[in-house]
Amino acid sequence: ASETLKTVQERGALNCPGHTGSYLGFAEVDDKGNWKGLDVDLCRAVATAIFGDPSSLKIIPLSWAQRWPSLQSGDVDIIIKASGGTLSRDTELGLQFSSSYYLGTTKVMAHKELGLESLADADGGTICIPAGASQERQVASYAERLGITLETVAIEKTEELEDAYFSGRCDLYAQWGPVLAIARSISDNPDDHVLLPDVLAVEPEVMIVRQGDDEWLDIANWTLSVLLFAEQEGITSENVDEMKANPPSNEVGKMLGATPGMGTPLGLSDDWAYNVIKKVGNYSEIFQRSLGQDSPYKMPRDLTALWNAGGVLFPFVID
Amino acid sequence: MNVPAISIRGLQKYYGTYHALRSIDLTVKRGERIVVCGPSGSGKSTMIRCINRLEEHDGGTINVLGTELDDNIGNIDEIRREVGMVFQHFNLFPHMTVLENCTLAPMLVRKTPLAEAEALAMRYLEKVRIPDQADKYPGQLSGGQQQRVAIARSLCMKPEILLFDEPTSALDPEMISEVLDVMTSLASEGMTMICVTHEMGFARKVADRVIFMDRGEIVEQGSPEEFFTAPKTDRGAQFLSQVLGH
Amino acid sequence: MNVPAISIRGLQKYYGTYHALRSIDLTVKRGERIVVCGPSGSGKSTMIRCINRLEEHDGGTINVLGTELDDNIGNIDEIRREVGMVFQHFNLFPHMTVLENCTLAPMLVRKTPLAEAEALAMRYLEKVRIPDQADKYPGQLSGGQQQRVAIARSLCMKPEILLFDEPTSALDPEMISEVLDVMTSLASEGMTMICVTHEMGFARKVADRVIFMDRGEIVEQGSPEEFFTAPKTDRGAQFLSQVLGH
Amino acid sequence: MMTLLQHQKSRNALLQILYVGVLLALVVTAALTARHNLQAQGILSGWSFLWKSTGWDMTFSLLPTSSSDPYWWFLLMGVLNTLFLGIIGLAFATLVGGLVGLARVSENKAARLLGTIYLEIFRNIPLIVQVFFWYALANRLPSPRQAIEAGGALLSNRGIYLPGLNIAGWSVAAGFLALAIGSALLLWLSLARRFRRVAPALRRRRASTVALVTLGTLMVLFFLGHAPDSPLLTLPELKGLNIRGGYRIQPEIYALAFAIAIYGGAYIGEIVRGGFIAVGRGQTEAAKALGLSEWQSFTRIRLPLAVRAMLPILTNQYVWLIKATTLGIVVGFADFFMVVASAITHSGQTLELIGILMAGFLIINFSLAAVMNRINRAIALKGHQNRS
Amino acid sequence: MTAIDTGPVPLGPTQLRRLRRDYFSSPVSTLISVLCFGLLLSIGWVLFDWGVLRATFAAEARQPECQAAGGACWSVIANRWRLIFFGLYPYEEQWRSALACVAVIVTMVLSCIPVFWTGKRLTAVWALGFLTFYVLMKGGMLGLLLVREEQWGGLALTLFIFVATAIIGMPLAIAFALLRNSTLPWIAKTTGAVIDAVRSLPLISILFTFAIVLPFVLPDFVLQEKLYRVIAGSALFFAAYQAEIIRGGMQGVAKGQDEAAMSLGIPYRHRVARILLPQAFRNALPATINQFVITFMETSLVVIVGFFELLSSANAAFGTSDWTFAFVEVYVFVAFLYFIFVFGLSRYGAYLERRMATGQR
Ligand SMILES: Nc1ncnc2c1ncn2[C@@H]1O[C@H](COP(=O)(O)OP(=O)(O)OP(=O)(O)O)[C@@H](O)[C@H]1O
Ligand SMILES: Nc1ncnc2c1ncn2[C@@H]1O[C@H](COP(=O)(O)OP(=O)(O)OP(=O)(O)O)[C@@H](O)[C@H]1O
Ligand SMILES: [Mg+2]
Ligand SMILES: [Mg+2]
Repeated sequence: ASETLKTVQERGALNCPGHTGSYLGFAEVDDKGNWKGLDVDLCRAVATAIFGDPSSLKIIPLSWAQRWPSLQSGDVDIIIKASGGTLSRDTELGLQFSSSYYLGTTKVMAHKELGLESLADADGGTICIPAGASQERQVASYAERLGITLETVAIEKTEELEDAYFSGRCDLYAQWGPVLAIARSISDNPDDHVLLPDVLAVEPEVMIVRQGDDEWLDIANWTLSVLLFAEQEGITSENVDEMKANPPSNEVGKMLGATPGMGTPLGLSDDWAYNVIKKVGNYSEIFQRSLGQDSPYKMPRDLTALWNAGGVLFPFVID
Repeated sequence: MNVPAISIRGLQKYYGTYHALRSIDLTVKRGERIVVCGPSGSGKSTMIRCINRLEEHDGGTINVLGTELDDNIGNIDEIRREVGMVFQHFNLFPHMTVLENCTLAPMLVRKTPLAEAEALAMRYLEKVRIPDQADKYPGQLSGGQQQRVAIARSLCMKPEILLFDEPTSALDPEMISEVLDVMTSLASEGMTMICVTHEMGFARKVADRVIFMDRGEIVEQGSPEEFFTAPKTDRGAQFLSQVLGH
Repeated sequence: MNVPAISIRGLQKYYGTYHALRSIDLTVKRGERIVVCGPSGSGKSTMIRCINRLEEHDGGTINVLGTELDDNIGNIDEIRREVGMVFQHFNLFPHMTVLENCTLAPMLVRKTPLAEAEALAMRYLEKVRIPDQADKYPGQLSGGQQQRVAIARSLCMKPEILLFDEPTSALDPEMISEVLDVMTSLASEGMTMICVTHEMGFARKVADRVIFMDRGEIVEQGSPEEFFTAPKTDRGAQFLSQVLGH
Repeated sequence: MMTLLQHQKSRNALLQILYVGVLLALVVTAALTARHNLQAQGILSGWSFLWKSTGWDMTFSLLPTSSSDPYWWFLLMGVLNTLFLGIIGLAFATLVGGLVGLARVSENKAARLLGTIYLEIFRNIPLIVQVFFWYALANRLPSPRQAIEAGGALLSNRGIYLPGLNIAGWSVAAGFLALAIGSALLLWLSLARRFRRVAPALRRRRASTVALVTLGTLMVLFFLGHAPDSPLLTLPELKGLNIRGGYRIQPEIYALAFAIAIYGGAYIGEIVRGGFIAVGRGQTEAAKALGLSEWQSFTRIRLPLAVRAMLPILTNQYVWLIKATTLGIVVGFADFFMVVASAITHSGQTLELIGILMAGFLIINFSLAAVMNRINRAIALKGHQNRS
Repeated sequence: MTAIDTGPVPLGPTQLRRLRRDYFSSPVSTLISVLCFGLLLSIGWVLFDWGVLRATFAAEARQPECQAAGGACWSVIANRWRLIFFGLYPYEEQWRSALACVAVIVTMVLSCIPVFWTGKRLTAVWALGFLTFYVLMKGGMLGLLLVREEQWGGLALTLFIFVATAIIGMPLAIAFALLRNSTLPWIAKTTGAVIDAVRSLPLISILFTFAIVLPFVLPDFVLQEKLYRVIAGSALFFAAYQAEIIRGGMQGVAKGQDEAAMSLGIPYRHRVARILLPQAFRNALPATINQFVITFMETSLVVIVGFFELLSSANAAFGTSDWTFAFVEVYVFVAFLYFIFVFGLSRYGAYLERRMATGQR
């Protein structure tokens, strides 16, 4: 069984990263001081899988620079913080990734008045990038490829960073796609900013755990799979009881714990997936309330849709 | 009870390379009252500070009330309890009232209950004739009163031996006599006393023996009459002529 | 040259509501040597500090060497150049050598060239008998030496008038005589001097006139013989008995 | 054993051994645990990462950097940046502090009031809040296209652009060196004890010689470093997206330096005030009595004495201000701390990098304190100062 | 001109004369006065105009209304003040957080009153205040809902970090000071080296180390909660500075005091507790208050290691789509909060200093 799972169960709560301040759409705090957002809901899903209760979750506010040390030192059990899988993180930092729960591209936004067509026109411009994130490396290598020089302003806190861009400190703002889109959508005047066509990198966002605890990674992977599978099969938090009572297929029945076998191999209870869907919702529900139509940001699913809706996400097979 | 109160043999003391005490020998019987005098820097203070080990000695032995002063920490605590000391600059605790100054040590060291300690303190404050100042702070007293509190504070520990290091030299002339009076009455009660002082009147009146020190050595000792009328050494005679001439 | 050195009329001085000087009238002729005495707090310091306007006066007129002291800054600077002052606590500049202390003002104020200023300084240092200390810092000198430097420093400005405010009261007894000697020799050279001091021997020897102040007023003045032998007022007699009895 | 404990000398020895031993044991246990934990997680430890290229770029550095440079170079540049910002911050904080302190001891009540208000506001708000605030303000200057122009300098949200000389980097560096040597020489000439006895006219002549030689050297250097057929002076002007030419100070730097100067200035102001109060009234009166003017008594007596009284406390304050540069991380100025923090996220070598960080600050601050103490000793008053 | 004739006793300097002396004694002085007042008035006016005259206070107002008015948008505070004060604390339980803050403030005020200035009483007041705070915040007993530390935030967390730092740091500081003053050379030197090293490191780096590095180097069972680790780091930093302040105070205690106590046979621990420390603290009081002031302000640095204290909650307060534009108002508000606390403390310190200065005369 998993060491981490044991620690988590002993502690009675899952330690998951939050944000210092907010990361719009992924981790923010509402008027009543509750965390919300895509990453936070995924944390809730994992916590529910383990404890059957989304409140058995400790959100630990973390800055970007602290993600890896905090995971390595055991301060948090899993990183779900808009972080991509990269070679060096895998090999040098001793981390392990789940499959991707979001496919983001690193893009660049520019002030419209500059009249830029693409990043190649921006030689000599100033670009705002998040410090300590993978964009730092992506911008450096993309600019080298284009043969242009960019002056960088790297700031750790997203609020400060976006303020720097919108106030005109930078001409350009390189950021992970969704954040960029959100930033633009809530800016004073979204039409004053254009997204350049350049794609600096494609970054699959993943859940990250420490190396050497495969069972723990399994739990993360299967939680994600269940969320996607539920979406694919049309199971929502509304109709999950009904589905459990009359499962339309064997797979659904097994997943919701109507037929046993879903929990034990993972060290969880058999109805864990049911709990997750019941209490957190399926992937689509999570997405819509955090980023999509039910949120202020109204982002489309794009690549982050299921395979059968033109996207790249898919569940593993539950057999 | 025939152990001497203090017996010092071949006492040596160095400050760095400076040889402050050179082979001091001294025996003080119980109840004896000794006055130590000598020019400035002759080692008077150093000697009596060695007796309750405010200074560590570098050679020889010091035996107080039958206990030898050595590196054994238990011994030191024991001896300090039995040896009181009154300083030139009083060293009262400025953040405590007179009464608290007097009750502190009995309560902490002898575990005397508060009521008893206060009664005791008042008795000794009466003896030094300032019971009415008990609730004041040292800063509110005159120098003479402060020194009398210091004496009372020492007495509250009921020491066997009382050491005085120039107890009157920081006082204004009027106040000196107040303090000397108190000391004289203590002496008459048979307490063992070693007193560094240049008050020759006091020495004549109460001392059983006068010790004259110079350059870290005991140059001369004898009864006050002997010493004051016919000093045996030139050094002593010279010193006397200065002190009395002053 | 028949303008008096100093002429004070109806001088008033307040500290807040405290009336420190009450209608002082005083005329000092050139070359006159005046000793001011009186009990503590009687306004002696205040008076001489008004003369070179270290204190502003609140009423009356002060006329120094024919120039009136008023709010005119030019006047003040002019007068300060001609009036030297020696303080009780010396007030030497601790970050400068003795020589620099002495050359500073001549060079800055009188624009004397360095070499000349130094020669002058050495002359006065010789006069106060410490030419060998010229390169030391004030902190390295004894009190008496420091006070002599302070005198030399004032002299280097070649002032017409020299004010002394208890120049010896911060000194040890041996050093007092050193400084008094120097002052006596200055007096014999005919400098106009006002000296606050309780050194009656000095007053008898050099003063042309003794002024006795009490509670902000000049109570009595006269020649030293008169004042010391037969004071005209009770207050003066009482003061003298205290000072001389001490 | 009991007797050994009762014995003073042996007890003392034992206590000391115990104390130092426990401390050492703590350190060793920590090191061992760390090694065990790291190995268990398969994290590579060691110093080899220092020679790997970083893959990211520094936002600001005094010497050129690129994403292919190794970590050690970045760390070194981080230290340089910290020193650079530190020196600027200290200099301005001292200037501001001097003004505030003088205002607070001034005879003029209006100045005192202004000084007090300044002090109470800026001393009582955390530095980090002030940094956030000034940076936000700096970002709200107009964009390069609408830059405010003031005497050839341009003010925009990209920074302050000053007219610059069109010369090669090495000659600028050499020029700074020459300037530094020249001013150090001038300072020495005017302060050193050994020149005190030299006549002022001669001193002035020497000083002007030094100044002329320095200026001459500068000219020659600039001439040598200047590309033959380009204009000597470049004015900043808008080209493309940005302003080109001239010298530029980035908002991150000046916002931070400004915050440090303002905040540090409040504290230094109090030190300065304390220094002037410590100068006995007697010294000032003596200066007056000798006929020195206000200005002379200020420059020759009060200031030198006040500086001596301030210096030891000032040393502490300087060390503290150098440490304040670590707030660079909140506005993205690549100071030592931020470089280390970024390096930690990118390389994962947490322990090693934290070790480097601590060693770096120990060295910087101990050297600073040593220099200040040296100066303090050099100007300390001689002899006993038992009278004021 | 000064020759006000010597009639009957003239009055002291009149109002007019004082005014002239204070503000217009010379042309330069007049210029300075005019400049200073001009500066004060113009800055004051700009702030007043922005913060009051053209400001929006209505809670319903959002960005368009605020921008139309052109001044400060205090609506953000009206909407988000609970987040700023209480951070992530459960909404229904926030009264507890408020009460806890009050408890701490009362504790601080009480300990400023001289009646409480004995070791025992101070310890009692602080222990009681801290306990009240802790029980209220954490709950899980007395019928209060359990609220874990990671949900604490805002002003309450800032106060908690501050008070905990002081409570842990003070004994540590005393220990450091005593050890550094020890007559045993090795103990004194080692402690000295530790203190000097800590003092020359930036607080951020110490917090960073305690937050991130400590879990690597400590066995699993100690200091699980990051909050307590960070408090430990901040306490260590506080202790290093405070130790030097206390040591300075000790140097002001005459050597004779210790000797007198020794000659009475009073053992070491009592000599320290009853004779040395009370006097040392009295000497060091102004500097100690100053250190408290600085420590309170420096709690804001924990934002860098990811805590939801006052400054972080302020960031979160404008970190939502409605309010991203209104960060200046939020910062001004937070700065004002800090200012109130710190100004109060530092005024009190100045008062103490004056009081002691007159006491010495
Ligand atoms: N802590 C010390 N370090 C070095 N030398 C010391 C120390 N204490 C005392 N001495 C020296 O030891 C000598 C004897 O000192 P001590 O105080 O015993 O003299 P004393 O006879 O009491 O003189 P006084 O009458 O002035 O008090 C003096 O020369 C003194 O300078
Ligand atoms: N700056 C001041 N503020 C208020 N009162 C003052 C001030 N300076 C002096 N005084 C008061 O003015 C009175 C005269 O003081 P002054 O110093 O002139 O006395 P003095 O005759 O020189 O006495 P002493 O012999 O003690 O030096 C004293 O009562 C003193 O308390
Ligand atoms: Mg002695
Ligand atoms: Mg006087």
